[in-house]
Amino acid sequence: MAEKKEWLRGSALLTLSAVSLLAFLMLWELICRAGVVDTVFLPAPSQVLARAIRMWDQHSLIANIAASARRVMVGFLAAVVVSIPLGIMLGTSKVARAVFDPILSFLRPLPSMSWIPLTLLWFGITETQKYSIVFMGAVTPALLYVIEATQGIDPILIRAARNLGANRWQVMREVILPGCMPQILSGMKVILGLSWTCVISAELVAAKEGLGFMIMNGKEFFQTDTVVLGMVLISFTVLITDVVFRLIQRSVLSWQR
Amino acid sequence: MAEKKEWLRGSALLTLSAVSLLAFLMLWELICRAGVVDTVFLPAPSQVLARAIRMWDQHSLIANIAASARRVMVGFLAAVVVSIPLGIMLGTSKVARAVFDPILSFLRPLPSMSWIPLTLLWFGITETQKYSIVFMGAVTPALLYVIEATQGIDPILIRAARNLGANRWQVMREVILPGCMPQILSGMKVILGLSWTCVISAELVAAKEGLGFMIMNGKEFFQTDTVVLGMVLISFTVLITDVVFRLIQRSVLSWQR
Amino acid sequence: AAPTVINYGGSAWLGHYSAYIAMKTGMMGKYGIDLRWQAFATSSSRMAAVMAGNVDIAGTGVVSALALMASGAKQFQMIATPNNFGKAEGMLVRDGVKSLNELKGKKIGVTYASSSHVLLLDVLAQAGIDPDKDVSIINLPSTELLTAYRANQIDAAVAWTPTFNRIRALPGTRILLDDSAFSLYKSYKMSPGPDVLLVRSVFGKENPAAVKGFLQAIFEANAFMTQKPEEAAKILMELTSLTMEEQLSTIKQTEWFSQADQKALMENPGNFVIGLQKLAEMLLKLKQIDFVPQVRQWVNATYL
Amino acid sequence: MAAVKTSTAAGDAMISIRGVSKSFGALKVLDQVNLEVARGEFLVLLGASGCGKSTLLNLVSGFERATVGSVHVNNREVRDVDPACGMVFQQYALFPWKTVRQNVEFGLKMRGVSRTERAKTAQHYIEMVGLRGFEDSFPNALSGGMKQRVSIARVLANDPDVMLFDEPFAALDAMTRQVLQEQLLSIYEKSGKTIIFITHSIDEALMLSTRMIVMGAKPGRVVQDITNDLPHPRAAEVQLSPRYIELKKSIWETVQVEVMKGLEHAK
Amino acid sequence: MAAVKTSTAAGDAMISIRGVSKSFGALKVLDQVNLEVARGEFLVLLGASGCGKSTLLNLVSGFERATVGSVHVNNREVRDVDPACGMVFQQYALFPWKTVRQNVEFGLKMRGVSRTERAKTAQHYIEMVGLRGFEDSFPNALSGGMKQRVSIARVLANDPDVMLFDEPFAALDAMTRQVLQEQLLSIYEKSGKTIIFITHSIDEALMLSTRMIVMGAKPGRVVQDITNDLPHPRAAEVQLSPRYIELKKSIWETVQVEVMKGLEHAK
Ligand SMILES: Nc1ncnc2c1ncn2[C@@H]1O[C@H](COP(=O)(O)OP(=O)(O)OP(=O)(O)O)[C@@H](O)[C@H]1O
Ligand SMILES: Nc1ncnc2c1ncn2[C@@H]1O[C@H](COP(=O)(O)OP(=O)(O)OP(=O)(O)O)[C@@H](O)[C@H]1O
Ligand SMILES: [Mg+2]
Ligand SMILES: [Mg+2]
Repeated sequence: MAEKKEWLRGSALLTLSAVSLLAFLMLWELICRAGVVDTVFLPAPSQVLARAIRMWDQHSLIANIAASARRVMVGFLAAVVVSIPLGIMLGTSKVARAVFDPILSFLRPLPSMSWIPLTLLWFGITETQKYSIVFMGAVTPALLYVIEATQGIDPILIRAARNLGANRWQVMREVILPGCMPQILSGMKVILGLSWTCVISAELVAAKEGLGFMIMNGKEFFQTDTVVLGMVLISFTVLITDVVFRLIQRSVLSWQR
Repeated sequence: MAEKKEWLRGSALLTLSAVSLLAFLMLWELICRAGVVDTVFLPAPSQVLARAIRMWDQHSLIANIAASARRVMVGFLAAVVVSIPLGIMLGTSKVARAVFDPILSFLRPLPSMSWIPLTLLWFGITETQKYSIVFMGAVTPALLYVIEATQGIDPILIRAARNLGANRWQVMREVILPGCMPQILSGMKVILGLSWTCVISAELVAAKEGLGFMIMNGKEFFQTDTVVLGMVLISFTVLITDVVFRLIQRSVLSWQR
Repeated sequence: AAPTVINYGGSAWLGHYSAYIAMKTGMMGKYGIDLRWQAFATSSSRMAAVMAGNVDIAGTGVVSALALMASGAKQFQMIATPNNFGKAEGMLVRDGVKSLNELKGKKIGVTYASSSHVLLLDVLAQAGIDPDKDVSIINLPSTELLTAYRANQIDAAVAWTPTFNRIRALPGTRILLDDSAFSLYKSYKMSPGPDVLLVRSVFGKENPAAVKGFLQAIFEANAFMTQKPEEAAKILMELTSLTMEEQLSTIKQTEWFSQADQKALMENPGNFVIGLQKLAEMLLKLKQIDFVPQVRQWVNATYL
Repeated sequence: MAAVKTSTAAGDAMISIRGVSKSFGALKVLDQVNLEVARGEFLVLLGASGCGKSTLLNLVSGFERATVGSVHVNNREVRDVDPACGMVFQQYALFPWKTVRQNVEFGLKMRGVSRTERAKTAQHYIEMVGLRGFEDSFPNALSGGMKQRVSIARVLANDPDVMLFDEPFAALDAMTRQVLQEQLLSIYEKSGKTIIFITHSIDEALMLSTRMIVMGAKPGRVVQDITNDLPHPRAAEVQLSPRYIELKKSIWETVQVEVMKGLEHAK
Repeated sequence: MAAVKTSTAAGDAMISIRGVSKSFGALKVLDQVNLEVARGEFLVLLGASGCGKSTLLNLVSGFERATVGSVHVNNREVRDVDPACGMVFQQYALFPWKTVRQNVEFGLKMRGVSRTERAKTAQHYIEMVGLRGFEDSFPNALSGGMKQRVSIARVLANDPDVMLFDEPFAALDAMTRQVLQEQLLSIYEKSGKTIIFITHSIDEALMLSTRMIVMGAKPGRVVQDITNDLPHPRAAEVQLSPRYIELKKSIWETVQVEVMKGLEHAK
């Protein structure tokens, strides 16, 4: 009986979410239809949908998503590949941390967009420039996540490993790396979301496709429906990557439950 | 003896950081002086300093910092004021969370920059538009932090309060609010950093001062020294706000130690 | 032989019409050139692409080029100026406004770091209006200008084509002044941001024949625009999204230089270069750059 | 189960648990528990880990609702969290952002007692548990034993009819534990409150209780109910008396049977 | 302190702690501790919380270095963490991402023992602690008592000369604890290892040890050193023997004096 109640409650909450979403969309549609706001300022959901269908027919919807997704993936993966070993090194060595601290403190607060001028000069209008913007936006937070994860490992596990005869390198491979995997993974989920933010900056300049380009281009042509569609697509893609990430987490971290 | 060693080690690490910073700057200067890289691509630290002095003399250095700082503060504080009560509500009520969940999932992944077109239409080229970009960029992450903080409260404290006769409202005021203060404060530090990211987006359009404007305008005139100076100033300002935040944390959370 | 690939940096601005026509009508192909078109929203990003080596030849407003010269970049050379416009850039106001003085206390939108910005600062100086106190200048990217003007968020806009045409087409709008009001225009026929063609130094050195061919094609296209504006307009509409009428008037208002004009402008006596030098000095005065470059050092007329 | 004896008449029962079963999902944690606790009794609950002791306490305090059956405290059915049953948690559950005094005052503040009056009451109980001088300390500055005493003072200040203790001394070292046991006994004797106390230690049960309940697991139910007739005061010597040893043996045997049922694959 | 007796000649000492003092910052935690532990001895350390027991163990295992004095194990001075002293931690310290078998194999893997051989050894010890059938479980799926047994098997598989236990059973319920105590004793008797074992429970000390050390606090030092001559096997009945009671009383008195010195403002 109790379990039935639990289950009911779970599904009731889901239904509530769905109803809330529908109500939200309907209200929005009504406001637009009733002319309370000009659709130039805020397009109705139906207009956004119509735009989506049109772009789908022109094959540009998928192309835009794919372009941004590729940039996000390359920049993000590069950031991950750099930050995991470097982060573990910085997390375990006070000396290395002291050496890198000033540089990290400088890089950490810089928005990805502030890298546009320099990367443009360094890499020109290539895809590399766009990857590098995503990379620069993702790498310092990723590094900080890894450092924190490394330091969050229960020191008693390291003691136990040393006590069982592990040398420093073995401690790193057998204890620190697997031990900080959960935090690294959940950190990377956040960083992936952040990378999507950066790709918009990256597509601000000299892009011909991508969701950021779509939003900016929609703006130029006063197509607010394209702008909103671009925003919806970003949310959507991030939600999907979140789900994928959760699946990865569940399979990699089977030992957690 | 042991304490002396500890102390020595602490100060040695600080010295190391300072030496590393100096070495980094000197290397950078040398590379530029030796002509390994063109100073159009990367200005020497001395050029950045010279630019800073020039801008200081023209009174534009402080003006730029102040303009951005004001936008950050207004947008950030608005986000805090909205997110704390709303977040506590969402954190404590499953129903409210289910209702807001779809909207939050949509808003969460949107980069602040994607709000430029709509906010421009809604608020025009006012300062309000800039505040709103910072606000939109800060409010959903702030909300998520508050929700998480609220849920992170040890349920036994809530039980204890109820057991001592507190009603729901008293539980919220006496237990949940003070109990999630530490996480809220440390979350807000992150959000404040994020707000600085957003202010750059905000200053892309209709700004004639501010650090974001400085970077983008420097880019137009190929003054990479101005660009780098803008970046340094952002880092610097964020570092200072971090220190201020840490002081606030220490005084508000005196009970933690 | 296989055609030489030239990566060209352009936009919808009239300064790029020549290259666009030459590409679309096969004139480039005739000179053994495969022109690859890269669109940029701003001159500065186009220039950055030149610096990074992604673009071989670019057309640009000269302000951006002067800024880059001021920072000492030697990676490019100035090889020609394809046109002279005067009516494609200017200040647009609502019908009631008759003079600059009536704009005191009002909001004027302009894109910072553009030729329009220079024009605005210059005409304000001529009228004795303090740009910081008497009016409020709003920094807006060109597309935002239209939105802001339409939404009554600004009282005047200084813009160039095609935004210029779009705003002008709005009802109740008139042109208060155009580039002919620019102080250097009167003495040197120098607009605030004349168009120039740049070549990446390395590319020019390695492919002198291709650069020469490119310029040949440009001047052929210029002749085409002068002689058959209607045909040219049709081709250009897909680049600019202007209406036929607007497109045609833009072409007709502009003077399209021939090869013969070039030598005189660029080298001997080089009025254009002298004008540029004056412009650079003015930019310094208007606090837009912090060093006056010797413009002649960047001019290379050997490809003409 | 048939051996369960009810030591008090239903009339003067402070707590009565009637036919209570409790399931979490498919897991039946408590099965048909009947228990009456008389006013002024000091009842100790013993039983293997996971047999449902905490769950039973949570039903009495109102944190959980029974799946079947009912719980009455002071002849009122428990339907929600009720301040009449003060709980002392194993993890202390002090508010870390409040000083010792503010913690002890908490219940009074919630009831709207005036500032001066609650300060007076708090001071009384702080001194009773021997923490004079620590009124303005934050919990983080206290040792485990001191925290537990604050937690007891906090419940006492709220003056509930019933006090529920869920393994309050488990995390303390043997010596601090002994001191607190003695303090608790003297408070109990002075105040005449009804107490239910959970512990894993048979010695602790014997030292404190007036009555002991041993619970069995899977599902949880009462398997032994013994009145503790050891004389007071129960100093260390009492542990050497034959009656003590007899009681301990009897409980130990019951417990051992239950534990062995539950222990996983032990040799 | 003058009363400290050294029960073994220096020659056959497995562990010898010579004139060791240890300070953390300004806090002197251990003061001039001298202690010899003979090969095959089962030494139990007792003492109030914070008196420096864990610190002493950390010095033997090499996790900490003495401020003054030296520690020798097997006639070699301890200068770094040394696998010759296997530690069983109170918090189990199992690697949560490794299965029971992988945990038990850990030390062997570190030494480069071949896959098949280490599987065989691990299986042996897993069965010895009664966990057959749980080889592929992750620690999170085990109860506290099972985790503690894995932790013991892990140290045993690594075959150290010395085993150090830091309150290994403190978090377990009384019954599980009893079972594990018996298992530990039988392992000890079979293997003949040298053991140092920390506990707060005098009963536990009496059941397990061949020798008991009571430490005093502030700063930590040895205040009592007693040989435990209770007969084996030490079943529950031994607790009722006069010698048991005598020993318990003697230790209790020493401990009480020390605790009272340390207890804060208790009534
Ligand atoms: N909220 C809950 N949801 C699901 N199962 C629960 C919940 N609370 C307790 N249980 C389960 O009920 C059983 C009894 O738990 P309870 O905490 O009452 O045991 P206990 O006797 O207090 O044990 P311990 O001595 O270890 O504290 C356990 O198997 C536990 O897993
Ligand atoms: N790393 C450290 N830095 C500073 N002080 C420490 C450190 N480790 C231990 N101490 C201090 O040394 C003293 C002794 O600690 P230790 O852990 O050895 O006590 P213990 O006898 O094991 O106590 P318990 O029974 O509570 O485990 C304590 O006062 C503790 O605060
Ligand atoms: Mg319990
Ligand atoms: Mg210890």
